[in-house]
Amino acid sequence: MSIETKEEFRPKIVAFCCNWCSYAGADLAGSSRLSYPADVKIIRVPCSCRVNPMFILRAFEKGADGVILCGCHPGDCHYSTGNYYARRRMTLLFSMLDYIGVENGRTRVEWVSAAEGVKFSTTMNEFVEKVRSLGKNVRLEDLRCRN
Amino acid sequence: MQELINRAKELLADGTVARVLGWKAGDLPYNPEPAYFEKEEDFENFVYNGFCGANLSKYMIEASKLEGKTLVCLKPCDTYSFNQLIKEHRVDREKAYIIGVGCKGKLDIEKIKGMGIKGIESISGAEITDGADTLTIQTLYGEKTCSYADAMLERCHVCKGKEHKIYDELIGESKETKDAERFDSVAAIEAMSPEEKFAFFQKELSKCIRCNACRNVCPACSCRKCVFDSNKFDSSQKANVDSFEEKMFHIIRAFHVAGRCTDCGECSRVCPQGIPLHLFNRKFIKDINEFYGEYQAGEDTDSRGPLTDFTFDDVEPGIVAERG
Amino acid sequence: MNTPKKQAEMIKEISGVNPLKCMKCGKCSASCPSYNEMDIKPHQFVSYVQNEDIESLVNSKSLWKCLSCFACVERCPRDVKPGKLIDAARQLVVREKGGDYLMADEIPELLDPELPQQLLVSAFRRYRR
Amino acid sequence: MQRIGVFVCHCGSNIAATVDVKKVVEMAKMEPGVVHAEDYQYMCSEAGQSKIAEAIKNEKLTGLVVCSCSPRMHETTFRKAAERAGLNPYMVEVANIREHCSWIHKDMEEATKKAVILARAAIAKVNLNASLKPGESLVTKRALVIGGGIAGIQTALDIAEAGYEVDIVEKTPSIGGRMSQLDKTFPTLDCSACILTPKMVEASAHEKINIYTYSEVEKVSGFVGDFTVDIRKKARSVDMDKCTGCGVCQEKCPSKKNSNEFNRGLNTRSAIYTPFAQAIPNVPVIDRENCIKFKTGKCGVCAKVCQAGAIDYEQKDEILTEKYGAIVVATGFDTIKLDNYDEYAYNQSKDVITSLELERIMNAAGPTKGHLERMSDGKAPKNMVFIQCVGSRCADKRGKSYCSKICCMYTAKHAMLIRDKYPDVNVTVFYIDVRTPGKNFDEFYRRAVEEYGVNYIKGQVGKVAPQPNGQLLVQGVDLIDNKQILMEADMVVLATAIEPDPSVRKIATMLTASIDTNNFLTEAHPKLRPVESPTAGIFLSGVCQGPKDIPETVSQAGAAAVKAIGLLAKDKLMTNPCTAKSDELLCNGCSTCENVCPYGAITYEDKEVNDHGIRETRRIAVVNNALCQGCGACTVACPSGAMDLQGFSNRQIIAEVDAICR
Repeated sequence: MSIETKEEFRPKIVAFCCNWCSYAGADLAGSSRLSYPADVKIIRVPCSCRVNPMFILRAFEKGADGVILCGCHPGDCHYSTGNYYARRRMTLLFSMLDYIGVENGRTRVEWVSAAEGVKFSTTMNEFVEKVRSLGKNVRLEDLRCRN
Repeated sequence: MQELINRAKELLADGTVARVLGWKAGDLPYNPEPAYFEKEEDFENFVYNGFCGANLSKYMIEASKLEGKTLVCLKPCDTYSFNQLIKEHRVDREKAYIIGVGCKGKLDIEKIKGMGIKGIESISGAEITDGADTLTIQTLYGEKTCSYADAMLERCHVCKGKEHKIYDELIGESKETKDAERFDSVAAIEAMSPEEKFAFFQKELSKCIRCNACRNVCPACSCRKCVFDSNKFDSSQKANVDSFEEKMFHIIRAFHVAGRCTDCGECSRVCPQGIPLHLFNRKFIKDINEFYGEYQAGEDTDSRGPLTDFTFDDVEPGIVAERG
Repeated sequence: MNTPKKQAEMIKEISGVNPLKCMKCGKCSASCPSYNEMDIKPHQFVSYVQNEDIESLVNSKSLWKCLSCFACVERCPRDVKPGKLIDAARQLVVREKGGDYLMADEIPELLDPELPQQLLVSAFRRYRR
Repeated sequence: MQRIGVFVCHCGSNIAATVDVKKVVEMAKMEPGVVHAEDYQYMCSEAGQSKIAEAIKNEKLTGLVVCSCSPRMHETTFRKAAERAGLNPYMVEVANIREHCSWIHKDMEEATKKAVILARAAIAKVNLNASLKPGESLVTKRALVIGGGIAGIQTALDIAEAGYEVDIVEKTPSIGGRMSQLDKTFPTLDCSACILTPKMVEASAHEKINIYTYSEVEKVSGFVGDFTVDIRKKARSVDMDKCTGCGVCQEKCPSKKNSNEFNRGLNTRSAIYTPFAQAIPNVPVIDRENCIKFKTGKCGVCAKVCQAGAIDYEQKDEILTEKYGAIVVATGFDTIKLDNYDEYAYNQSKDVITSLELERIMNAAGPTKGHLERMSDGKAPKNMVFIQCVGSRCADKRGKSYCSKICCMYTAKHAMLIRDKYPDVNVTVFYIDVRTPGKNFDEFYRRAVEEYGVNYIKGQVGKVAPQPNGQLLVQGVDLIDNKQILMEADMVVLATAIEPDPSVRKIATMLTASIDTNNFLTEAHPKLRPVESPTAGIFLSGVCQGPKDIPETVSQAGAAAVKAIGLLAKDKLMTNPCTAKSDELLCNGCSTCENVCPYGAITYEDKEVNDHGIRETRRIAVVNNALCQGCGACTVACPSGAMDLQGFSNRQIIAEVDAICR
C-alpha cells in the first residue's frame, strides 16, 4: 500500500434515517452483510419530516462533509404524510445551498424502504464516493475550531 | 397627505379608532419613522412621502393587544404582510382600521447619495401628491436634481402591483413603478459557477455585523423569541464568531420565512451594511413558484402555504443536482 | 491468448454479463433457432464462462452458428443474455486472430436474395471487424 | 449532570469479532457523564440484564447506553430491564454497533472507531434525555377484516369465536375469494367448494360477524386501538333485505354478453348476476356499466320479474363510518398480466391458458361444465403442455423476482387430475426446478410422475407458436438430454406468477402500513413477528404478505386473529410518550404546526402565561398526547422552535450530530 492511499480522504457523513423504513433498511443491509464505508454514521429520527434544516447546517458547521436523509418512499410514510413535507423542505434547502455555492453532491435525499437493504448499501456507497470526489467541505465548516 | 391627516383626525375624534399608526418626520429630510398618533397636536409631525418605506404591518402585532382600534396606514405591498399576519393569527383584523395609502414608489437615500449628492438639506418632489418624476435636492453645494425612478428602492422596480389586498378605505393615488423582472437578479446568480456563487455570497455576507435589523423589521420574523436567541437549538448567539455563522443565520432566517415571506423587501432596505438580503427570500419564492406553482404569500388569508402543503408528485430533491 | 481467467474476465467485460445470475432454466436453448447446429448449446455458454473454459468456446462451432438473433437475450428471465456471451467470445477471436472468418469478397457469392435483411445485418455484426 | 452507565455487548462474536469491545468501554469511560462502563458476552441475556440492574443500583445511574444490536431488536428489552431496576425506561438509548457497524465492516480498527463514535453519539443524547411517562388510550373492541377470501373468513371466524365483533369488507359481490374459484386442492385433492362453502356459511351466520360485500374501505384515520374507517357500500341496485335469491332476474336479463370475471372471462354472464351459485350473500348485483336500463334508460326487465320487488335502480353508494381497535388485511392475490410474454402466445391463442383458467375449465360449475376441452373449438385435447415459472423468478421488468410458491404443486395436481380422468391425454410439464417443501408434497409430485405417467422435462419453453391447423407448436429444451424439443400441443397451460391484489397499494397507504417493492405488505419482523405490520394495530393474513398455499394461509389467518384478539382483549393501551410538546413561552400561535399534523393532534387555546413577569393571554398550541404519534412534522414547521419532540428533541439530535462530527 502506498502512502497516498493511507492518507486517503475519509469524509465525515451524517445519515438521518427514519425509524420505520430507512433505519430498518440499514438494519437489513447489516443483517445481509452488505457493506458500505464506515464513514457513514446514522442518526435515528422518527420520520424524515423530523429533520430540521438546522440539523443539516449544524452538521456541516461541525465538519461533516456530506449529509444524507433517508425516509420511507413517498406514499409509504408511517405517518402518512411526513416525507411529503420533508421532500419539499429538503428540495428548497438543497436548492438554497446550491445557490450559495455549496456543491450539491454533498446533500442527498433517498427513499429507502425497510425491505431495501441492497438499496441502502448501494446508496451509501455511491454517496460516500461522490463526497470523496468532492473532497473536504471547506465552504460551510466552522474553520475556527479546526485549526 | 392632508386628506390622510384630516381623515385620521376625524376617525380619532369620533372614537372609531384609539390611535393612528403612521410615520413622523425624522431629524433628517429623508428618515421618517413609524409612530403612533393619539392626539390632534401629534399630527404636526405626521408625514407620508417617498421616504416612508417602512412597513407598518408588524407594528400591528403589538397594537392588536392594545385597547381599541388602531388606524394603520398600509401601502399596497404592506397589505400582503398584513394578510399573512392575519393568516398566522398574529394580528387581529377587528383591532385594525386599515387605510390603504397610495404609493408612487419608495426612495432609497443610499441611491441618491450614490449619485454623488452630498450634504442634503431638503428634498422636494417626494410628496405623495407630486408626480414622482424628478427630485429636487437642496444641498450645501447647491441644488441638484435626479430622476425619481433612479432613486427608487430595488423592490419598487419589481413591484407586485399597486392594488391593496386588504383595507377599510383608500386614500391617495398610486403610480405603477415596475420596470424590471423580479427574478432576474436571482437568475443571474443561479447562472454563476459554484465558485462564483460562493464568492459572491461570501463577499456580501462577510459584511454582516449581526445587528439583527433585518430580523427586527421583517413582518414574517415575528416570533416571540427567535431561535437564535433561545437555547432550543444550542444556536443562540449574539455576534458572529466565525465565517459560517452569518450564512447559517441568513439561510435559516430565509428558510423560516420561506412560503411566508411576501417579498416586501424591508430586510434589504434596513440593512446598514447594504447586503441584498432579499436575494435569499426571493430565491425561495422563485423555487416555490417553479416547483409547486405560483404562490404569493399574503395574497389571501386562508390558503395553505407551500411548506405546509404537498402534492403526491412533487419534484424530488434530486432536481437540484439534475438542474445542474 | 491470455490466461483462461483473464479471458473469462474479458468476456464478462465485453458482454456486460454476470454469469452468476443464471438459474439454469434453459429458456435460451429453448428459444435458439440454431440449437441443432451447435456443439455447445446456448445454456452451456454460461457455464463455460463460469468455468473459465474459453478455449473450448472459441474453438466451438457454435461461435459461428449463432445467428445473433438475440432471442435468448430477449427471453432470458434472469437478464443473463447468453447471446451476448457468444458475441463477446467472437469479438475475442476476431480481435486476436487479426483475420476475419470471411473475407469481404467472399460474401456476395454466399448471398441468397431470399435472406431477410435482419440476417444480413447480424452477419455483418459477426463477420466484420 | 447525568450518571451514565455504558454497556457494550459482544453478541457472542457477532460484534466482538470485528469491534474491539474493550476499547469501546475504555473510550466510553472518558465521555462526559459516564460513571460506569463494562462489556459482556450477551447483554440481552438474563445475566446481562442483571448486570445492568446491579450497576443502576450500585452506581446510582440516571441514564443508560447499551451498545449492541439494533434498537429495533432489543431497545424494549433494555428499557424493561431498566424499569425493573427503578430507572425510567426512556433514559435508555441503544447504540447500534452490530447492524450498523460490526456486520458491515471488516477492518477491526475502522469498525472499532465507528463503534466508539456511535457510542459517543448515544451518550451525548442520553445526557439530554428526560424521564417520560406513557399515556393511556382506550381500545375499541371490534375488528375489521379487509378481504373476504379464505384468509379473511378464517381470521374473522377466529376473532368472532373469541367473542369480539368483526366486520368483513369484501369488494366483490360475494365472499369466498380465489379459493372459491379453485376446483380441487392439493395434496389431498378434496373439492375446494366442499371445504370452503361451510366456512362461508359459518361466517355469514355468526352473530359476531358482519359482512359488507360489494364494499370498499374508503378512508382510515386514528391509530392502534382506535381506528375510524369509512366503508363505501357500493350501490348493489338490489335490496338485500327483500331479495330471496330466486335467480329469475338473472335468467331473464337480456344483457347476457358480459365477461364473467368469476370464470376469468372464459364465458359470459348477465348484467344482473351473482358471481357463483354458492355466493354469500345470495343476492345479485347489477353491473351498471353493462345494464341496458342504466345505459339507455329502457328495459327494467329484472324489476318486472322480481316478485319480491327487490330491484332498486335508484340505490346510491353509501358511506358507513365505523370504529375498530384492530385491522386485519387479507386482500389476497391475482395472477399477473401476460401482455409482455409474447413468446407464449397467450394473447394470440385461446388454447394457451393460465392455470387459474384451467381451474375454471376443470370445475363442474365452470364454462365447460367440467369437461376438459379447448376454448377455441371445444375439442378434447390429446396433448397438453404445462409451462412452469411464467413470470416468476424473473430478474427483468416483465415478471416478478420471487417464486410464486404454489405453482409446482397445483401443476402436479392438474397433471394428475387430467391423467386420472382422461388417461389418453399426454401431459408434459416443462420445469426449472420442482419445489415441494410441505407435508406430503413431494410424495404428491412423485405420484404424478410414477403413478400417473406425467412427463416432466427439465428445461424451459422458448416459444409457443399457433399453427394454421389450430395446433400449438411448442419449442422447448430438455436440459438433461441436451436436446431441443419441438412438439405439437392442443393446449398450453401457463403457471402464471401471482402478485398481491392491486387494491393493496391504496389500502396500505391508507393504513400507513409499509409494502415492499413487489407490493407485498411488510411484516414487523420476518421471523419473529410475521403476521404483524410494523404499523401498530394492523395485522396480515394470507397472500397479501407473501405467496402461500391454502394451509399456510389458514394458519396465518389464525395467527393474525390471535394477535388481533390479544389487542382487543386489552382495555387500555399505553401510548408512546415520545410526543410533541409546545413551549408556551415560545409559541407564536401561528397555526403552522396545526397545518402539517396528520393526526389533528394540535389545537389552540387562549391561555394565560407568565413570560418573565409579563402576564398575558396568548394563543398557544396544545398537543393531544393520545392523538400525537410523534412524527415531528410540526417541530420543523415551527419557526420559533417552540414545538419540540420528546425523546427526539432538537437539542438531543444536535448533540448527536455534534458527537458524530467531533
